[in-house]
Amino acid sequence: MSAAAIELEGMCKSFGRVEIIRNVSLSITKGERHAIIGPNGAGKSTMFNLITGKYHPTSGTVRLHGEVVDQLKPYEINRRGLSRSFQITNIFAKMTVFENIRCGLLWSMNYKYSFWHLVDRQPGLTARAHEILEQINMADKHATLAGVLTYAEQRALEIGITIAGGADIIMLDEPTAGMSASETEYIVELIRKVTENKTLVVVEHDMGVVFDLADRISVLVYGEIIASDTPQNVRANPAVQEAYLGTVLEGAD
Amino acid sequence: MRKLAGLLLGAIIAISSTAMAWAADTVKIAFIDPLSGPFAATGEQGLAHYRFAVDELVNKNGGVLGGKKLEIVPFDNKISAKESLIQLKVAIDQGIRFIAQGNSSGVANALTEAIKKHNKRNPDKRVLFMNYSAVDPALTNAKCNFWHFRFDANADIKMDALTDIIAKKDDIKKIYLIGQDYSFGKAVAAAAVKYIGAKRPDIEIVGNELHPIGKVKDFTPYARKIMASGADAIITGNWGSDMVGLGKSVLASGFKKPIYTYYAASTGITKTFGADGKGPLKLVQEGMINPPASERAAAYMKAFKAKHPNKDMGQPRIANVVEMLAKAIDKVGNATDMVAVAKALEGMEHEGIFGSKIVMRAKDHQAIQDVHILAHTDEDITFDLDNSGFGLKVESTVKMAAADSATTCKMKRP
Amino acid sequence: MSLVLVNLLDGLVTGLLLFMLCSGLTLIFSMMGVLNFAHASFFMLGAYFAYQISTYVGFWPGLLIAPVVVGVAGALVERYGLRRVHKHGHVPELIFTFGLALLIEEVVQFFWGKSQMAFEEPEILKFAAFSIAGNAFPAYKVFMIFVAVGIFLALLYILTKTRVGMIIQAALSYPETVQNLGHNVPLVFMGVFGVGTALAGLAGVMAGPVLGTFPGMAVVLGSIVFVTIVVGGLGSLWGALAASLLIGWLQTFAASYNVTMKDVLTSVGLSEPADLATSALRDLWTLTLPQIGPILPYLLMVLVLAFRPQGLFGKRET
Amino acid sequence: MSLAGETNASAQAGANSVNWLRLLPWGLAVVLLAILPFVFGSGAGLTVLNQMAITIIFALAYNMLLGQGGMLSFGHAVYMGLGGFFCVHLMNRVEFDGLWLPLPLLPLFGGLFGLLFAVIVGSFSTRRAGTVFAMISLGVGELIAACSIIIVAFFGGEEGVSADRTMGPALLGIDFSSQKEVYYLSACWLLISAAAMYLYSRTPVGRMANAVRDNEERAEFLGYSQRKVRFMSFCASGFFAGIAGALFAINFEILTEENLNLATSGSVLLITFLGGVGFFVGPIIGAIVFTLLQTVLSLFTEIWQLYLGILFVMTVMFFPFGLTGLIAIHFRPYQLGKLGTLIIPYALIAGPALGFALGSACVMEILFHARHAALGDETMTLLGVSFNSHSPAPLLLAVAVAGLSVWALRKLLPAFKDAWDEANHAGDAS
Repeated sequence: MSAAAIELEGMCKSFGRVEIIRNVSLSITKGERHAIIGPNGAGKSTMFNLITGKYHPTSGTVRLHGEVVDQLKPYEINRRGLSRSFQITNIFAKMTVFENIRCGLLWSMNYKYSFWHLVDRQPGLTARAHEILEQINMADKHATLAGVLTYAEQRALEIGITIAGGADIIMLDEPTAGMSASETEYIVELIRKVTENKTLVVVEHDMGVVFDLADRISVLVYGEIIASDTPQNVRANPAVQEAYLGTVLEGAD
Repeated sequence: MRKLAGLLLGAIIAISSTAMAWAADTVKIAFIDPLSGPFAATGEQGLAHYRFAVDELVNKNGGVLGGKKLEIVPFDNKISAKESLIQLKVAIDQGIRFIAQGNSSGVANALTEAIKKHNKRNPDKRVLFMNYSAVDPALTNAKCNFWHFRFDANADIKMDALTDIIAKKDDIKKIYLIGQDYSFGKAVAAAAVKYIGAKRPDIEIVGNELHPIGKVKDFTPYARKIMASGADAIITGNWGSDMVGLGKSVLASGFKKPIYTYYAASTGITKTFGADGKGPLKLVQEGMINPPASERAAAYMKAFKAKHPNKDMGQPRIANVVEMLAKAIDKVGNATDMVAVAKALEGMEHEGIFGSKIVMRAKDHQAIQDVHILAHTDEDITFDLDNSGFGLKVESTVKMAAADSATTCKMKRP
Repeated sequence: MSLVLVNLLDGLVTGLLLFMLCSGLTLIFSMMGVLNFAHASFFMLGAYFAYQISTYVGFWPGLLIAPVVVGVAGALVERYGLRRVHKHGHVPELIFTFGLALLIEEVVQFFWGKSQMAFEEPEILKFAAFSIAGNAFPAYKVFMIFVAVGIFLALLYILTKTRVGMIIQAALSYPETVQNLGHNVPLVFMGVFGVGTALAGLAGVMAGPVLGTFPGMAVVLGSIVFVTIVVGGLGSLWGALAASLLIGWLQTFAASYNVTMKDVLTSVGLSEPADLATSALRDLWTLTLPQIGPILPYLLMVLVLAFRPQGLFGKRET
Repeated sequence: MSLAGETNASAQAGANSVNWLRLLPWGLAVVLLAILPFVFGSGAGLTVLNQMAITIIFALAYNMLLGQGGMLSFGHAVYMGLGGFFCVHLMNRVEFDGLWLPLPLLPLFGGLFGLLFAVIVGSFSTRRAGTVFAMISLGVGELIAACSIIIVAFFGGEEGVSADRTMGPALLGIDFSSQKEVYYLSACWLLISAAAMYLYSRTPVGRMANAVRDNEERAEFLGYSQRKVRFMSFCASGFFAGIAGALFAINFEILTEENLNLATSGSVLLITFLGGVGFFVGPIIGAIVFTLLQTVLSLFTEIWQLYLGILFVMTVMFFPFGLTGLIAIHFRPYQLGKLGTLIIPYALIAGPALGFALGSACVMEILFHARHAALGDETMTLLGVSFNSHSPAPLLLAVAVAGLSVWALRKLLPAFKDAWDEANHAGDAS
């Protein structure tokens, strides 16, 4: 079909009798930086989990580069070029920074379930991991245990793991949650740098970040998309302002 | 760390072997049986009797070989075949040439195999196996070997004796067989079917079943089946908690007829059955405890009880093992030529302290002796068990049970 | 027919006894997420304590005091042992309770030795309450049924009618709510563990005279208790009851009917090999239902876990 | 988190250069294994060494599950046992049917049989980690152990199946009738297996096993099926457990029901945890210590299992990283060059600690003797001193020693803790 990177069609999800996502349709084109915003409990994370295969939709379809993926497992979706980060820091705390990145690389560098390669003896693998460490500015921390990093460093590492596999669609779930202003600025720059020429989907609360980063914004309220447009148009959209922006933007710090 | 552990091991083995070296003027018998774990009570009791027997029967009378004392060296096998083999190696390392073991036919099977191989591979360090309690018939049949001697009546012989008695009881028309699902339990059942079929073809075997060993929590369903079958008697080879569980459930269901058992006594079992078991509960065993066979036997048991008030003489045959071994060693004149000692034991006739003659049959190394049917009771009991007031009283006796029974043993002699 | 009735009653006794154990275990698991491997060991402690007390003052005071002592011991284990391990996660907790089970068995042997204890039902209950077709049904078992049903009703009342019960119930369905109990969480945990182990202790007092009081009694019952709560569904009281009765009856009926594999195989058209004694399949042909009865629960558990990990009645995955 | 401190090295390791320093431990192990029989040449010494080698392989295989893969198994004896049973039958085929199979290759077949069975069970048990996996392993373990008594044709019932290892074709004139030959065979397979298991942990799937253990959700979003990663660890573990089983079969020439039962499965968990699950060498240390405790402690005291139980529970409570963890925490002071500053504090608390351990052990021994020894038998010997266990004086003395030691420990511990903190502090040593 189309060249859309992600395409959702009539997607619904309910848990028991509670409908969380109601008939969402959305198309994200290749190379686009797309942000999803909405008030707490609007279903942003659920939507994320539906696209990445953690949950399967009750009805509707999810397409990735035109291929229907909504019944696939997370790892199968990942192998099709989609990678995600998590709202709560989700790294391998008992491994070093270097090993965290290397784990992110293994599949894409075709090692798969190999038990005949020694990871320490793969020059290409080591070099690539160091390259990514350079990209996220953590080369000097490569031997540190991930669990003892600062919060901001862990978030940066999380992004590093996410992009390591070279996926062309990157989905980030609240990458700046809980950060100070300067840390946020740093992370946003980092995201901009490492997702160049890639499709980016980001869920974010910080409106500054959203309007700074996104080409297009979808607004999710009570499981429905009420607007999906450029930042300017979304800002101007009265329905959005009423449902969401008016209150939160003012309250946002 | 590895080095440290190694050093430690070396030190300990060195210490234990030097500790043994100074006692070279004794003839040592390795006692390999459970001294920890669930069956330790039986093992402890056996050990106590062995130690008492060597002192009382041999060492007090001048020992063997003109003054050497017999010494029992205990090894804990945790009732595991693997541990037994390790302890066997340790015992052989310490220069011990006589191995005594009894609890569990599984362990006995492992030991007899291992000793056979050891004697073949190390002709200069041969050892003899004194099996005083493991009654799997295979040990003196298909798996027999020259180095193994059994002093207890095996499961077949006991059943032969038991069915001699049952054959005379005309009120028994239906018999229920129940046992643990393993070699011994199966051997008991097979022997019962064979002998009852031959001696009293009119008796109906209304049940013949095996239950998993040590896994049944509640025997009530089995008891119900037995009640429903209308059995006039039960025969079981169960031991340990399986014996207690089965007996209690059957009695609680209202069974009043005889329950013929192999092992329903001592180590807490007699006390647990108490008054409930009086009447139905019977045992088939060698060794006459009540009434005592002789003044000498009474004095022997009294002395044991004085020394070990909380233990029983549950396995009387241990006295025979000690006396017969001492006799064989004295006859040969040394305790190192195992072939000669074994040949001396072969065919030996011995007047046992408990009132029976014992013949060590040469063709299969199975001891032939009197086997008794004992009743669990508190009347006329001189020596009770578990200090419960209850004990075993001889009800009937089969002289030299199964003396001419067949064996499949094809003994290879060196 | 009368045998079926007798078996139903016997299975009921076994099932209810199992339930007394499982109710405590499932309560502990629901609240604390700990699968207490040592639960059956507390059951054993109950029997031994009651035996010891009964040698001084008789059975009845033992029935009351022993569970309390076991409960206190359980609470102390939680306070000084489990709580310390808790921060390392669930696997170390499981390993801790596993080690505790080994230790308790050794401690019991240290004090009481390795033989069976002569722990008996009280004289007053030593008669046959009634008998069905010649099968006596001991009064003590009737008493056991009443106690077990009483415990169940009491638990049901506490869980549905009291404030504490509401909290526990909420925790059963939504473990996160435990976090909302406020500053009392450690106390609640200690209490739940104490009550759970006390229930196990009570079951031990009741079972001691019937099943025998010996150091192996925990091992014999230990893993079957897990099987029951896993099959019933972790965290479900009704599931625990249903699974307990199911397993009680399963074992009773399996032991009662001599269905043989030979009958099954011949009925599907296979014929017995002539050389049965040497055939590789000889064990299959001679298999009987009572032989495999005790392993049926494990088979059931493996099947349940492989196909329905949340158990028969459970809402959440194990 | 495998070899202590290895992570640093691995990150920097030049891609193709051989790091000789890292081969050093292996070289030492080879030398040690080669000379050990000259130190402990007795039959029993060799048997204990063989036993250790087998336990080490088994524990290492178990740690592939528990330590590397985060799977707690209560039924791992099954794979070792089945591999062993299969090998015993193979040996019997060699003896009676003239099958040509040199004994040194037997462990490979044991491993393959263990693998085969692990594939079957793993296909449904590795779907989930945590409690589900633990319970399935328990269930399968109980089932197989129960089958071993029912299926006599394969398992030989209660007495097991035995064989004679010397009946195979002799290579280079070695027929394995002596313990020493068997020892060298076990040692070779120990080295091969340990190296293979170590290298496995350095492969992509081995690394991902750690990743899945730490965070199975994250691993799934990196392209790896958590189930398949666990499945592969499980199979590999089954393979090496099978090798251990084969060596058991060669060493003891008999396999019985106890090789499969819950107690054996439980003891490997105990061994591994005691040694330290987080380290590659943990299970090795655990196996050595456990085998020594089991064979040696039981010579000296009847209540050795009680001590073992106490040791295990204490380890879980106070040193969740095991004995190796206890050694590893000294690595940082060593790096900082401050290990020396700890000698005096250690020496200070060593006395009271030893006093406490010995004192409380004596209390237990005396109580046990007083309670369980024969009535006339009131004399007991402890630490070379004979006394009456029924008189209160020795007991009071032991209690006093233990109590005083506790008092002294309490006094000394704060200072020790300060010294410890100081030794771990990167600042200048004042």
